[in-house]
Amino acid sequence: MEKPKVAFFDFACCEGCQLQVANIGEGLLDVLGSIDVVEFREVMSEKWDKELDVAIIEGSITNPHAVERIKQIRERAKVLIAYGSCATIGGVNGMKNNFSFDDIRKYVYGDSYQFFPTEITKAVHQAVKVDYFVNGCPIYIPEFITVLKAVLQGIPYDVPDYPVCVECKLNENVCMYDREVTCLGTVTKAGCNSWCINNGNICYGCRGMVSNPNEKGAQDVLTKYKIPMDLVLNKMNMYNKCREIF
Amino acid sequence: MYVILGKERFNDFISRLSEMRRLFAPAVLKGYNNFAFEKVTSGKEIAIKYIPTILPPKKFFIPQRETLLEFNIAQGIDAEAVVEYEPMTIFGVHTCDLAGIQCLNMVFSERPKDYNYLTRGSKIVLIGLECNEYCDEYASCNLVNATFPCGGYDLFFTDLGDYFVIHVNTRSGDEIIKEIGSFEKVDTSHINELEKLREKKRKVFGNEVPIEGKHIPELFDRSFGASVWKDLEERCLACGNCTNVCPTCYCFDIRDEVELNLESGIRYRVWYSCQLEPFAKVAGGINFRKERSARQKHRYYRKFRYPVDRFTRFFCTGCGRCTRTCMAGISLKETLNDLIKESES
Amino acid sequence: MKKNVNISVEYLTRVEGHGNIVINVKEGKLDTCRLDIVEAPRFFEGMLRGRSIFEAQHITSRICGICACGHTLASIQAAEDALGITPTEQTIKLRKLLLHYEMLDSHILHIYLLVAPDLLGVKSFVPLIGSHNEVVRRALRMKKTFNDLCDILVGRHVHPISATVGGFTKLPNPKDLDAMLDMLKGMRPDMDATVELVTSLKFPEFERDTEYVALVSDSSEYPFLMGAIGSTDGVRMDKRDYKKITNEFVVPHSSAKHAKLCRESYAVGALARFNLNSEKLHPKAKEVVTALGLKPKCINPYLNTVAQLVECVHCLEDAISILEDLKGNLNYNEEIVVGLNEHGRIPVRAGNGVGAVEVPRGILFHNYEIDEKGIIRDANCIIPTSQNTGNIEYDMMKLVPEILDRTGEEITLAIEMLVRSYDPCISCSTHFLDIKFINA
Amino acid sequence: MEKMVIKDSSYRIKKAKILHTKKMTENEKFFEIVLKSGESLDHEPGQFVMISLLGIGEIPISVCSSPTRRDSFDICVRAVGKVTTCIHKLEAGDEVGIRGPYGKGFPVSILEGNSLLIIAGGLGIAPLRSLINYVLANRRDFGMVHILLGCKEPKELLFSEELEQWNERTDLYYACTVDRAAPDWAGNVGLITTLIPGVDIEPVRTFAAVVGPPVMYKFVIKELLAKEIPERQILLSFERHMKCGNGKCGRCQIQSLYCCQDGPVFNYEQIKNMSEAF
Ligand SMILES: Cc1cc2nc3c(=O)[nH]c(=O)nc-3n(C[C@H](O)[C@H](O)[C@H](O)COP(=O)(O)OP(=O)(O)OC[C@H]3O[C@@H](n4cnc5c(N)ncnc54)[C@H](O)[C@@H]3O)c2cc1C
Ligand code: SF4
Ligand code: SF4
Ligand code: SF4
Repeated sequence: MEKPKVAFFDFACCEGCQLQVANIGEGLLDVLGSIDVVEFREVMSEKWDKELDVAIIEGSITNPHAVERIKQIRERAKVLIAYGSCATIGGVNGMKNNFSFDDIRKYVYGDSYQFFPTEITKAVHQAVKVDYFVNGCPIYIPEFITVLKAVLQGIPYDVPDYPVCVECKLNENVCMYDREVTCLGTVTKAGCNSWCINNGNICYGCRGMVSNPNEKGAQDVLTKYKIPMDLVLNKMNMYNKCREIF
Repeated sequence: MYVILGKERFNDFISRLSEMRRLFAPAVLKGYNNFAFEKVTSGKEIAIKYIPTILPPKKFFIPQRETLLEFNIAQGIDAEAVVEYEPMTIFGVHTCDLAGIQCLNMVFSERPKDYNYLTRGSKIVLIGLECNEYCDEYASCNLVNATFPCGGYDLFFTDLGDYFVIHVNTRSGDEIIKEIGSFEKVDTSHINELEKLREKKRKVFGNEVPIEGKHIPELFDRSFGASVWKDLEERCLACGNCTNVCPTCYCFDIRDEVELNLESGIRYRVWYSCQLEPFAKVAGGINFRKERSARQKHRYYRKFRYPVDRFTRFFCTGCGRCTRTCMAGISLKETLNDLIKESES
Repeated sequence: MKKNVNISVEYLTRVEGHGNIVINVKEGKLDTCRLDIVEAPRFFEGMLRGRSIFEAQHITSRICGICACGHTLASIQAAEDALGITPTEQTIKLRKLLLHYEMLDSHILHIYLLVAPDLLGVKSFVPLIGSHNEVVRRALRMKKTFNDLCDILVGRHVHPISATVGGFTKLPNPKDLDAMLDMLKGMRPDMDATVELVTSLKFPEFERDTEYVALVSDSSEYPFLMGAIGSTDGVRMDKRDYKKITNEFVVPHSSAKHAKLCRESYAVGALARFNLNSEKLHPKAKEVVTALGLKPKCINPYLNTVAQLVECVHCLEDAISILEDLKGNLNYNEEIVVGLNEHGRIPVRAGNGVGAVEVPRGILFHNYEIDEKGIIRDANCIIPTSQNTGNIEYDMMKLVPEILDRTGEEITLAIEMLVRSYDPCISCSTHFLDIKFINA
Repeated sequence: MEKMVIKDSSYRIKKAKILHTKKMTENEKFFEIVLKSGESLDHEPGQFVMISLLGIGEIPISVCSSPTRRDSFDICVRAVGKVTTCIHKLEAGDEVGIRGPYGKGFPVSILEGNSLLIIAGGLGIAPLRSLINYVLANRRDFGMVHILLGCKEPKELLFSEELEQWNERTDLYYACTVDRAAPDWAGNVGLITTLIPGVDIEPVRTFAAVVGPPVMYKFVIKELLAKEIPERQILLSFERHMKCGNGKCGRCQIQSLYCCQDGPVFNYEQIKNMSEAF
């Protein structure tokens, strides 16, 4: 069997997810044993403009140029993977959608703001069809490899549609609510092995909300723990702002 | 048979015990009044007074991720069913958790038997520890008759101040006593002390919910349509915490994983919960328990009604973990109280 | 010879982020020479407004995945400065350790995966898997180890978890400390081999005198985390005056804002730190300096990579000493829970704070103004690469005429290598640099 | 950690080989399978097996051939997701893993001496084909046999050649209906429930065997009760999410019952009060 041709592309993002791929370490060589990476700008000078078996996309779609580019990539690629929060749910770039675009452009670039076209931040699937999602900010390497294997096997990968709490409990963490701080684990999709809570921090919701969150219930919990709502709604926006687009 | 262990010998006992097999016990580490069974090698690491750990000892009997098959599909298919296990001792198991393990034993020895569970379980030595007082207001062990020891252990420790009185229940318990040898014989005064403690407990551990255990099945028979469940729909976040921490919940998912060569791999099972959205979904998108209320109801019926027919006991051990862990504040005692109220009105 | 050269490198590779190089030589005269940043703007400072200061670090870490720990530390420093918090000594040690890990991780990535292919005459590390398998394996092994060290210390390298305002939400347990020490000590042979490799590589010869800027301090320590701003032209000022040094201005030939201090441009990064603080390097790093014949003030920008190697040796050894010092002495009561500080356990006040931290690519500034509720009113982040852009262009202007006799391809490679030697992190810099699209 | 092979593990799979495949419709494919050990599957009509594609997953599939054929067995798979789509890629000669048979099927020994009313909706014909072929192979042991078949469109009809044979037989009553007709469709149009009133049966001596999509049951049961078939003689097979087949994993529970062990075939009396069943 010929090795599938794989290319990595990035849009508006911090490139941390690419770095996560590089962080696989020597295991990367095993990965490279089963795929043929034809383009990966961050670490390679080679380019490829032909058909692709797999396109791996990082970053959100934030300007007209990006919309065109992602469409072209989609046309060339048999399978398209969105990886990282920016690509899968809009991620932190979505916070921009909180503001009027002129206002935010002026704030950052002053008088020359008109040089910086921007439009509403979108996740990749809000611009083109996506076949696989690897959520997370950054991606969780074991999940990325699982997805890669699913791609090679030609089978779908379902992002867990249950909250981070599940994994958090299995890791026997003391719940953040017991420590009297808010945690978004209750409404955020699992799959990261409750990474942040394992390290003593709260869940920031980087993997996006579960498909059927009990938002009212979650708000009641905040009231129960006397946590100011505005703080938390704001925090919800850190990653989930693009949810409102469609 | 009973023996005595002086408190001054406790640390020595634990060190010796940890040399025999890997030893797990409720550890002091976690903070915020949370405990966990962890690997220990000295008595100092153990919390003798603790409230139920975040996860019950079921985690040793059904690991969260457990290999069932190892396979290779390079040429045709080649698969072998395996069990991974580890001989160990668990010290400090409360009566509620011993009851939980008894429940699991029943489930997994029912035909078709689950040899993964049974093999692993047969390598685990269980040392119980009596609760002299109520853990906290969430416990309801008396309601389900789990306050006093009733088998399910090799040794059972009761803390009587300066010493532990130890009930030796099995031959492997006896072997430990013989091997470590720091024990003394009991005399009647010790047994009297033990009786006094139990007598006191009988007074303190009352009926946590105003219903007698034997009437609970009827209560549930009347309550399938109760509005109590509707209320839970609003509150439950479907996070699955209540089932993951429950000593008698054992539902699982089975998954396959291959190596990058796509040839060798394993089939494994992981804990899963009836509270999670995809649990009962089938092809065509139908979800047989779509509403959170239906799932919560299922959880309660699986504790208090269904197992009564199959195993003649409740699958709730009164440990209170589900209530303690629920950030939405869904409380088992409260739910039972509400059901009683509703069925009386 | 009157020559026309028209170079346009679209999407410069093996750098973090999207940049274009445009060079236009008309009849032997340099007409255009630019490094353009075409990464889509992400408006981080804009998005920070209205958010809690306790979130700043998590958000700004997402400016750049490569220097996520650096951004985190600069952000925390600025936030603590604004809130009036003094971190404990233990916290400072752990932060220094973290910065060392990131320095090692980033420098190794740059030396092996981004620069080495050029010097070995290939397009990327992929062909090296066949030709130099041992080297690639070593690179990935080192990268992975430094990454794993970050994982142990703060949960992960990309967007660290447990380092927060006020301290750490999780402290490494004794087993972790031992494991980290073992891992670091285990890296020594690989580090020696790296030194050997770099010694064997031939770097292009090119020099241009410029001003170098980095943190300086009076302590005997090679400053990464704390200090004042210093320059090789003799400037020394408080970090709060950072705006004076970065001095952004608009240059006529490009719409990109540049930074300058005493001259038309300045450089930051490993070479700048070396030029200012070389006498404070660890003895083992000094040995490497001697072996490589590196001397301050070194003005060959291509040797920034060599300075990175020297820093690697320094950081590895210093990290080992920090850990040996911490072993057995960690106070676990310092573990904190912060969240959004929803219950006000950390006292909040209005204020303005600056963080200045040496990250792999040079000095990084974060500056926040917060109100009495701890809500960010104003934010500013100045990234090393944007400080370097002007300097890179001046380098190119000097370099191009010197190598005009070469083929277009060779010139392009020389220029690309020049830009790459600065290890530019374009994803970082875009949120304040101007952008211009070139129709080449 | 120590490891041991468990010979009698309930998760052990038997190797099996695909002898023959046939694409039946757009979404359904037929497979004839033989166990490599040479032993017979030895199932009851209505039972199912767990089919494994190692590395992909394991799913429950009804056996659709009669147990009277002992050297091989048939399954019919609708492609709906991960495993089923991959099964469709298999051809004769490929290997699969088999566990089972599992569950309680149609109690053929009890059915003997009675008439049968067999009602299949869509893919429900799969387990019922096993029963029908069993009955036809032992035709003398049964009373009247009615087969009612329904599906959405004619092109979705499964086992069409066999259907034609059944239609031509004089020893059974066969009727078929579709929800939406195609231009060349000459048969009935309408829901399957419309066929029931027309059948002529003696209720006390008749067992009904019903398999179809979940929506179908409520309406069919109503018709059958209207025909005065005793509750205990209405047999229904249920589909639930299943993982282990051993009555442990909890996925297939219908209240206190485990679909994989206590079912999938239940009589109506057993489950009529179980709201989760419908
Ligand atoms: C007793 C029984 C007999 C069956 N007989 C047949 C048959 O003869 N022919 C046939 O084509 N199908 C049959 N099915 C249905 C078949 O098992 C499911 O279609 C199959 O499991 C879907 O697997 P998948 O991997 O292709 O789908 P997935 O990609 O896993 O998921 C698609 C959908 O199917 C659901 N699903 C996944 N696994 C199961 C499962 N184990 N059980 C039920 N639903 C599941 C998922 O929740 C999802 O909604 C039977 C089911 C049962 C319970
Ligand atoms: S800490 Fe967060 S993720 Fe963990 S159980 Fe609590 S709410 Fe859920
Ligand atoms: S815990 Fe939450 S914020 Fe952290 S990685 Fe997981 S989903 Fe993202
Ligand atoms: S722990 Fe509480 S919120 Fe979570 S599933 Fe259980 S009842 Fe619902």
